[in-house]
Amino acid sequence: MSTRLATGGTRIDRSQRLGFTWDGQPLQGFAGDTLASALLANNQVLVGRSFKYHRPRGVVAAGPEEPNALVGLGTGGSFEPNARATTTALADGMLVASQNAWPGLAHDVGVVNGWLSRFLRAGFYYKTFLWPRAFWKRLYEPAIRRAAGLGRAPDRADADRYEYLYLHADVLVAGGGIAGLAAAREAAQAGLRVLLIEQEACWGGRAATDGVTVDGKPAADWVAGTVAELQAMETVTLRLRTTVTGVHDHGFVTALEAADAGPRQRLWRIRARHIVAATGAIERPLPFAQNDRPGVMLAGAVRDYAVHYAVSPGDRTVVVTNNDDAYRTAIALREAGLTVPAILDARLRVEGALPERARAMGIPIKPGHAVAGSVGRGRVEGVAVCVQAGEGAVLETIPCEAVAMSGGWSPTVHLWSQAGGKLRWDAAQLLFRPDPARPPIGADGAAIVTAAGAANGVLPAGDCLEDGVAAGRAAAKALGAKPQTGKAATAAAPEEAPIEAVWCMPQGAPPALRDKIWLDFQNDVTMSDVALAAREGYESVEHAKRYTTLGMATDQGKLSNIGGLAVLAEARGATIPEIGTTTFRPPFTPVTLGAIGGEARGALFKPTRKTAMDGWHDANGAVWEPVADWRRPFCYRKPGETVDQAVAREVRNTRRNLGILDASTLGKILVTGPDAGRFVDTLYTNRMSTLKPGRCRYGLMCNENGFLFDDGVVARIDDHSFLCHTTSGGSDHVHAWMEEWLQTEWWDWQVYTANLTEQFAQIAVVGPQARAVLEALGGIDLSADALPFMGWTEGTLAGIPARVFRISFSGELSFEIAVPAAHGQALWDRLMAAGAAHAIAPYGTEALHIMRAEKGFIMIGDETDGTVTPQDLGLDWAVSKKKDDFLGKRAQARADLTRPDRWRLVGLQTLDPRTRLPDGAHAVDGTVLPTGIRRTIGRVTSTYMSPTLDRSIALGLVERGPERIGEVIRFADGRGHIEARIVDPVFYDPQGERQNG
Amino acid sequence: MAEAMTALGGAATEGAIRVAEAPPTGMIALRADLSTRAVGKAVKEATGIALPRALRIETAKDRSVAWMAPDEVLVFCPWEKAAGLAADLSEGLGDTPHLVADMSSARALIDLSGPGWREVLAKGTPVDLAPGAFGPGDFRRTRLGQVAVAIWASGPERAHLICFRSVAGFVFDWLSMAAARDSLPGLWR
Amino acid sequence: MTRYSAFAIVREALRGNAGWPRALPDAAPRQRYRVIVVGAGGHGLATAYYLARNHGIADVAVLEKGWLGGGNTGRNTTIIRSNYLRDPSAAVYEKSRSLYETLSQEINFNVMFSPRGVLMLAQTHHEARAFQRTARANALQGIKTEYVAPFRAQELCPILNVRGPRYPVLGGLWQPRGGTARHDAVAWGYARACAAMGVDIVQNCAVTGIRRAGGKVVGVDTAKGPIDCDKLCIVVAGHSGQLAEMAGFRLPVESVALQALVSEPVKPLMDIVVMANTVHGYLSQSDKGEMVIGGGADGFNNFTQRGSFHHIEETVRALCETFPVISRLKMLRQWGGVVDMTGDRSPIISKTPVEGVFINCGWGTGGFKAIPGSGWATAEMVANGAPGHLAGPFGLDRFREGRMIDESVAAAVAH
Amino acid sequence: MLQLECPVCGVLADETELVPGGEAHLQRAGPDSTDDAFADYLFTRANPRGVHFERWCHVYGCGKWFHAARDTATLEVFGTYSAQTTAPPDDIVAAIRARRPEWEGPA
Repeated sequence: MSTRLATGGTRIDRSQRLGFTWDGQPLQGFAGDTLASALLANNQVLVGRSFKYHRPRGVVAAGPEEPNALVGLGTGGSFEPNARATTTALADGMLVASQNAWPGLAHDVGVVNGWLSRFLRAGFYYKTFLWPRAFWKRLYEPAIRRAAGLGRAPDRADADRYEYLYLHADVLVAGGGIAGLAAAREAAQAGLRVLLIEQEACWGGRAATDGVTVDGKPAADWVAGTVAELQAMETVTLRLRTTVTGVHDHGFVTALEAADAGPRQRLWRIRARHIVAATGAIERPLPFAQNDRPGVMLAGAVRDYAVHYAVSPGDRTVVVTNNDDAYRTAIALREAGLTVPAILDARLRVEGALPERARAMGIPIKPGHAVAGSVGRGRVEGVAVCVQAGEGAVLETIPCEAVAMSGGWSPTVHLWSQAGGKLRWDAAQLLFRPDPARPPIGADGAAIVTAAGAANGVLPAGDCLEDGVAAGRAAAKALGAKPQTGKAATAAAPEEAPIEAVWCMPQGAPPALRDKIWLDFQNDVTMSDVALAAREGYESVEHAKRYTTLGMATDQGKLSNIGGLAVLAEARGATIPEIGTTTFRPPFTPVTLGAIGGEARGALFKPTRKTAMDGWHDANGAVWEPVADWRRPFCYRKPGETVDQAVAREVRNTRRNLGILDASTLGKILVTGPDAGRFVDTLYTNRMSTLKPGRCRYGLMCNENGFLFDDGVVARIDDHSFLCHTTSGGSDHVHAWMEEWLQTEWWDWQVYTANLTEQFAQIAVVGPQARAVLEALGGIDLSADALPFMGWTEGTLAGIPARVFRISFSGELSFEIAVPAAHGQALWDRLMAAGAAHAIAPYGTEALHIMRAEKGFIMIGDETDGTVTPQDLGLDWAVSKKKDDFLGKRAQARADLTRPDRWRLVGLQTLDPRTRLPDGAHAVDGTVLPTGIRRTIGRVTSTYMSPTLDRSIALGLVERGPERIGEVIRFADGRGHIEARIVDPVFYDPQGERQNG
Repeated sequence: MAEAMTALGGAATEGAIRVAEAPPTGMIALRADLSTRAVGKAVKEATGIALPRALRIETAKDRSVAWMAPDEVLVFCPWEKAAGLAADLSEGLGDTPHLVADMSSARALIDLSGPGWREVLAKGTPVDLAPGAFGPGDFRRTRLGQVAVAIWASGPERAHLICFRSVAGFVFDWLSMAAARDSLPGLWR
Repeated sequence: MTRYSAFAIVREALRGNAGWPRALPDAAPRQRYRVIVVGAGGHGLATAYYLARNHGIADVAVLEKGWLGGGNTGRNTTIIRSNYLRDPSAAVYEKSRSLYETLSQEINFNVMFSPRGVLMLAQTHHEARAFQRTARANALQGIKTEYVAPFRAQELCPILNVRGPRYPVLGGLWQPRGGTARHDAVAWGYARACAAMGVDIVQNCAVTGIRRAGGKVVGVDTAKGPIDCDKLCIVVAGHSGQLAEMAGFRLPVESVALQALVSEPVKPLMDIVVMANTVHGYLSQSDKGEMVIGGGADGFNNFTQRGSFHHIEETVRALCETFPVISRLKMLRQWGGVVDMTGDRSPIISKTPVEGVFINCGWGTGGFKAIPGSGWATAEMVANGAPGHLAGPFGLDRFREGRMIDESVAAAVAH
Repeated sequence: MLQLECPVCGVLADETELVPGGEAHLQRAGPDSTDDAFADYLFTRANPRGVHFERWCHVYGCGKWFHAARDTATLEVFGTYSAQTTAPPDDIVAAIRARRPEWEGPA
């Protein structure tokens, strides 16, 4: 059984016991433990079930490459599925649950999939479930979906919060092993701003466990010294427990920090001028039968657990390898007082320092030997030994509790590759390493990433530090800084003999064995699956990956990648580099979605723009409607009122007495300068330059495609200045539109613009009593003579500097008053007070819409949809024929925009006045198009019950509409139709007398 | 005349730093070709301050002039002096093509005090706020979270944030969250 | 070709799965073909398939510069729907959707079309009106959709937060027969079916030049030598501009990056596809259990298949707000595709200025769902030398005439 | 996530501070242009896989438009320059030639 050793453990603090529960069972660990080391220390070898066959799975690795030890953490709003036990720091009171097993981890019905495995080979689902057709969605797929997945999602909203952190660095060093530390030190000494990030909880990487010495002293001493030195430097930032997850374009890098206080996690958004990838290497499993049995672990991981966490994987551990590094594990176990019954070395010639040391310790070494298969029920109880050169004839079975396997190491090239760097195959070390000739490039076209140490394919500890120094100096040089020269510290470790290729163990393993050789532990992909894919023509590496799902599990192929390539290569009679690798995509390790979203949740999800009177509306029954980024009162509900009743009341009161509207959101853009007239003439379809100061004119704006996109009233302020009102949604867009033309097309014109929208609160005072209430406030003569319709004036109203526009969007006598927003609420209050005598009542956007529809005024976004011209809306009068140019003029001359049968604006009256035409209803003529689609001849654009006329009214666009006034057409509605008569769009006060009061 | 209401009514909060809306402040937008002598002269005469260099803000007595763009500055002054100052600027510029607008109500001015202001803002802006990169007198228009802001460093432990009035509430809430106690990343000593 | 079936699975399994024949074809090109299709993505393969199946033209080569199905076909979020507003779009997308219904059986390859239903959320009054308009248009187009109330949306997708503080769900456009399919399988299945009818599919065969004589196409130069043809059909999505240039004309197309991502797999969480356009996010769950997420496209020309991270942030942020329970799931993998956007964001299925050269491109962010219908319409055009009523409205001439097919329906609200 | 130097205010701006504006140096086709010329102006784009001249606006900054010469396949930036130009300036063209000898020049 696996257990905790009485002594040792460089990372644990035995004085701090931490309690946690595993599937309800209370267990204990120490501070400094990872969840995985704590589970192993408690003899929890079975930690999960595989994805497809639900086979028992145990911890294989000690880092982010772990494919099996995925668990559910916490509960409720703090529950996290698929948490990786090997990278999760143990915390007191942690609730840990196993996944993907029912009813329990030990007895999981899902294992039937395993017994059926030969029927469920790679891609089987593409070949069956074809009949009967309906069964796929109803029967087959639900079954597959239930079996799939790993953990369950939380059942409620996230209880924690997240945030971003923007950081800039000259050099970002990813990885705090000896190579990364050395690189950071060199870059910092060259005077650069350095950011050093390490995913684990402590510095030094593998150096300590690999018996490395630096300048004759243990690596740990050098690591401590270097870290202290870096911490003392102002220009250096160091961070542990933070993982560089993605290297994007132009030096943009994301990293995820497990924050100690405040947010749960922090997503770092780093801009680095240069990046040193010192991310180490990942050990490869060996491909032998039943290499997935719990208790079979990577040799490096076994070593880590023993040295860092004082965890014994079992009394007897068989080591199987094709390289020297695994001997370190045997030695470490022996030094911990444990037994290594044998080292099975696939290589025939075994010599060199490490094997010698192992021999000297009395560990039996079997050159040329291999594992024919692991044996045991649920977990390893022994290994069947064979010769590597053979086909798997079992020579003996060695009893053991654990198997430490090493198939060599693969550089962690993810960051290099994500950013577009290319790899080259190192035939001597049997690994893909960064090709310095084809690096990721930055905005300047030069290399922006330098790989260092093991990540650069420099595995021997000694050269590793040297390579880090070189990388740090290279980065400094690349940034034009002066790096140190001369000798840096030198690391040393025992020499290692060359690795030998073992892509199948034993090399002649027959299909029966290959069926049981696992490449992808989590997704259950075997050598046979990949071979089958190749045979069926899925031989491109991407095809094979997608067909077999090799490398698509939550470890993203960190363990399985090379093994799969080797099988493909063999099947195609090609070499591994000829096969190439799949693309490395971010993130390096999975990133919490909440962290990607950052702080923007709930109230901070998206800004809501509020006017100066927002608080008053909220306190007075406003039913809110989002309008672009603003919120506006849709209506003001009184106790006991429905929304519809409130809207009707607001309309009637405004037409009969006095209404007041917060119109502050309307865009207000000042256009001034000697060429201002010429400019507004170009922006608007009609002529504005002829407008006299003190007067207003309604104008339309089209895009270059000829379609209407905004409208509003323009007021001539003085000879050089126009104040352009836009729609609420349009103010920012229109202002940007103006600036774009001024800056990029007519930059020689003397015009300045300013968006004054936020400066002014604007209040519409509307209805027969409008003038009376304003006169009550006093300060400005607003008599019809002093201020005629479509005029504006300015002065002081109720002691507040104000501009008053006599314009009407309702057809009633109407004044729009603009005052500095700081005084908006004050004016509103005064108006409400003075208006009380005149039954003043505020109205919202819906009443506004109804009143404008009753008058046949168009609304951008209702009557327009980006494909409607002013001519379609009968606004030809607002389109100048004389101007030789304006935006949209040329486009409106094109064939499709001049078709005589275009849909044009009309009024629509249902024959039954109580029936309201439904929103978006289409008119049909009873014919059918070749495509089988019923031909439409028009549509409803606005439709309301008019409280004023006490009947339904609608506006719509109808083919040749204006030529067909009086005609009755049919609007499709469900199976039936609604009949409506085409009428003039102006339903109310056609003579327009009411606006004169 | 009624007293001016700022966007947040002077709201304030204490966390890792202090976040407080400034009292009503005069803000005048001036657009004109800053490279012409006439403009520099007019600004100097009206405010007593020479035009700032790009990305800088200059202060003298109760006034400051911030560089917004090659053809725009934002002038800060006491609330009650804004109207007069705007008139002076316009007058001083005479025939030189220009635009002067009193924007005192259009924006909110939020004061940040405490050494942690850099780290609070670093949670939301792509600007390099490291002490060596952004210091007193620097004025930078950028974004904070999802909204447009201008950041004004007025001292080692003091900065101001300028945003549009309609989103001031959102920005204040954002700052309150970012400045929560014990939530600073501890970057700059 | 072995016929796929449950029986075949058992038979082969009992023989140790050693008898499965080649499924993905890879032919060596011949000297000449009647039709050459450039691009072995879904649209190209479907075009070749329907040329052979509907028009008896099997003398066809599909040339692919990389591995078949390696472009956007294998990089999208696999959503299939036809709830479009404009008649021409509705016609081609519904044709496509209906072909998907029976595609697995027709090509004897399980593409896992799953009509789980697609729900588009209305989160502003403007959007609500627009979707009601679409639902009514669909009714006349013979497309089964309905405008549903918030409580129904909640029923359809229990993890949906209909009371979002910023954007409450006001309703939704529901297409019950919309859904998803396995993207790779669509390419693989069409390829296998093409080969069975004698179509040559040539991988790793980049087209380097287009040969013309007297304004008419006569062949192409490729990485595997020159090949003659009577007709040439360009179906290369984001790379259409480069091919058009070889043929000597330009297109109203820009290539930008569109991104997608998947979470780690979890047990069944949502059965339908939900699209939240106001906040730019799409969400569905794959059969593996991954949450499949699609978002907005970059605004600048980009051929790198890597998009800008801030789009991912915006999308994920929006989805965490709309589906609060996914916040603690983790992003497993993100990627990008190069999509071709036209001036009106609708596709191009058209003849070109060069006689004998046809083009199918501009599917932008919506190409996967259109594969069968697009192939059907394109094959018809290539076979007859002129577009039929499905392809007709999507000709290049529309840009000169101003005959936009605009599905955006003015996202901008006013008042 | 691109990073472009705004030539107007000198800020090395993050992509999130910018808004892209499509192909640069398009010649506006006015009222007297032909249908084809107008369609080209509105819709036809070079869309090269390589050197591209494009428009950007520093919206979350000085608010000014500028031009950038960028490789759409490698995302290399050859330089940014004033929007008040009708063709790429010589120094930009030279910078491109230095790194792309095979480049045929502005379309």
